[in-house]
Amino acid sequence: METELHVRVQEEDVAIDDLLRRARRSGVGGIVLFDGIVRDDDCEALELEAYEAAAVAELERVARDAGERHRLAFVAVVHRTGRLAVGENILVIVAAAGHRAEAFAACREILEAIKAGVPIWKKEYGPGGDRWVRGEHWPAEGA
Amino acid sequence: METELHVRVQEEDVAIDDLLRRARRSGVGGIVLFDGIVRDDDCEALELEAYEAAAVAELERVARDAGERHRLAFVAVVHRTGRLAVGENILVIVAAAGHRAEAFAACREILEAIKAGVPIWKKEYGPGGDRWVRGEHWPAEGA
Amino acid sequence: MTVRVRFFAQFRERYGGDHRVEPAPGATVADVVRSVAGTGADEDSAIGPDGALRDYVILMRNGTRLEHDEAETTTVEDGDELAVFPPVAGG
Amino acid sequence: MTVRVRFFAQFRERYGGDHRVEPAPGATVADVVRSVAGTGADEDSAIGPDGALRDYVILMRNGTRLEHDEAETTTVEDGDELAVFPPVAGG
Repeated sequence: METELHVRVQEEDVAIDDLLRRARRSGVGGIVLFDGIVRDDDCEALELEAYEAAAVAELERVARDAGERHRLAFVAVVHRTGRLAVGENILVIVAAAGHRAEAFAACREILEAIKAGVPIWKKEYGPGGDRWVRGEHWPAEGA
Repeated sequence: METELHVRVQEEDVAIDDLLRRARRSGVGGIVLFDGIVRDDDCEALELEAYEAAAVAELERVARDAGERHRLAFVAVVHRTGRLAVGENILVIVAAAGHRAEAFAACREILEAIKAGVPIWKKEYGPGGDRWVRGEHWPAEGA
Repeated sequence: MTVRVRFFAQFRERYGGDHRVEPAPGATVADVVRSVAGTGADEDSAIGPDGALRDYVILMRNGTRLEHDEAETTTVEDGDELAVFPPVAGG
Repeated sequence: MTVRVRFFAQFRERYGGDHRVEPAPGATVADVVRSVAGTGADEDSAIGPDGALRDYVILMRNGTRLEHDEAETTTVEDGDELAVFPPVAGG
């Protein structure tokens, strides 16, 4: 089964309903969607910056790999850039498979791969000023 | 944190966009949604039957337990009944948490608990006639 | 004394979905179910030819699950709702 | 020979996002990056006071990652696009 891919890096919001509509297709029994949003913890807004050409290429590779490994019918990865307010979508991943186990595994693996290696950065704007977020894969101090 | 619950057993389709809108709230950084749909493998339609009062009570217990265990801000579980065509939503679960790991774990646990113990049954209508689906927790032959 | 007995899925098709029965005082949950479902030799009957509930049959009394041995010893009360169904298959 | 050098995130703020440089023949990737970024004593500089790339700095040449030792030995070619950035933080 060829996996249909929808991969974007964009400023506009994500049309989640459209993605789910496209995911409902022959052979699909389970769809898992991840929606990452701007949390109000310690910031009022985020600014997202991407090395766009490299980010798109890497997202496509990640989506294609997961699609093959988990025999997905459809996978969507949409990562936003620009300034985003609290509560806005940052990243939406949709994985559509025959059964739930593959859809869950694929969605999670795509998310972890994005956090590990896709060239996108976040700057937090808060009451105490602004700061670049150190991703989870920033090397330990002194490393 | 008190988890807000939205639990329904209903014939109408699920307003997924509304559920996601409600899930985007203070403290939430990750939302995981599962959408189970009628697969075209070996059936043309499903008929879903529920022991409604008991099913709602059990879904509420499952949702509340997952909400507490994973400190969810919001959880929705909507299970449909009645006749559903290929491609229609059967079940939608939404789990909204501060971080992705809790949202994924909660969504999956709710789904497995539903498959194990909520009194809802499926009848498949296909070219070869109709048959009641034996759930995954049907005892082995001779057990 | 009136007790409601509900069947679901294949049992609903076989026995009807909703029954009101008036059991004698001292009747157990299993007695009441047998009074509606009778016994059957084929596998799809809720009760086997020996009068025992099939192993896979699930029972609820007022929304709470009852094991088969409890069903044989628990006496029904006025207004009880009993539910009889096969293993679930939702999701 | 023209080479494009791009910086992202905190390095973009410090060095500017997009540079066109005309390196001498035989210049390595690291030479070209140093020619734009210079050296810095503070931790947020891409290059340390010794002229070496900070350990955490990531380099790409035409979309492909380059290890730091490769950057010291790989000579640039006309039309190359180099990218210099900190560890990613998307998702």
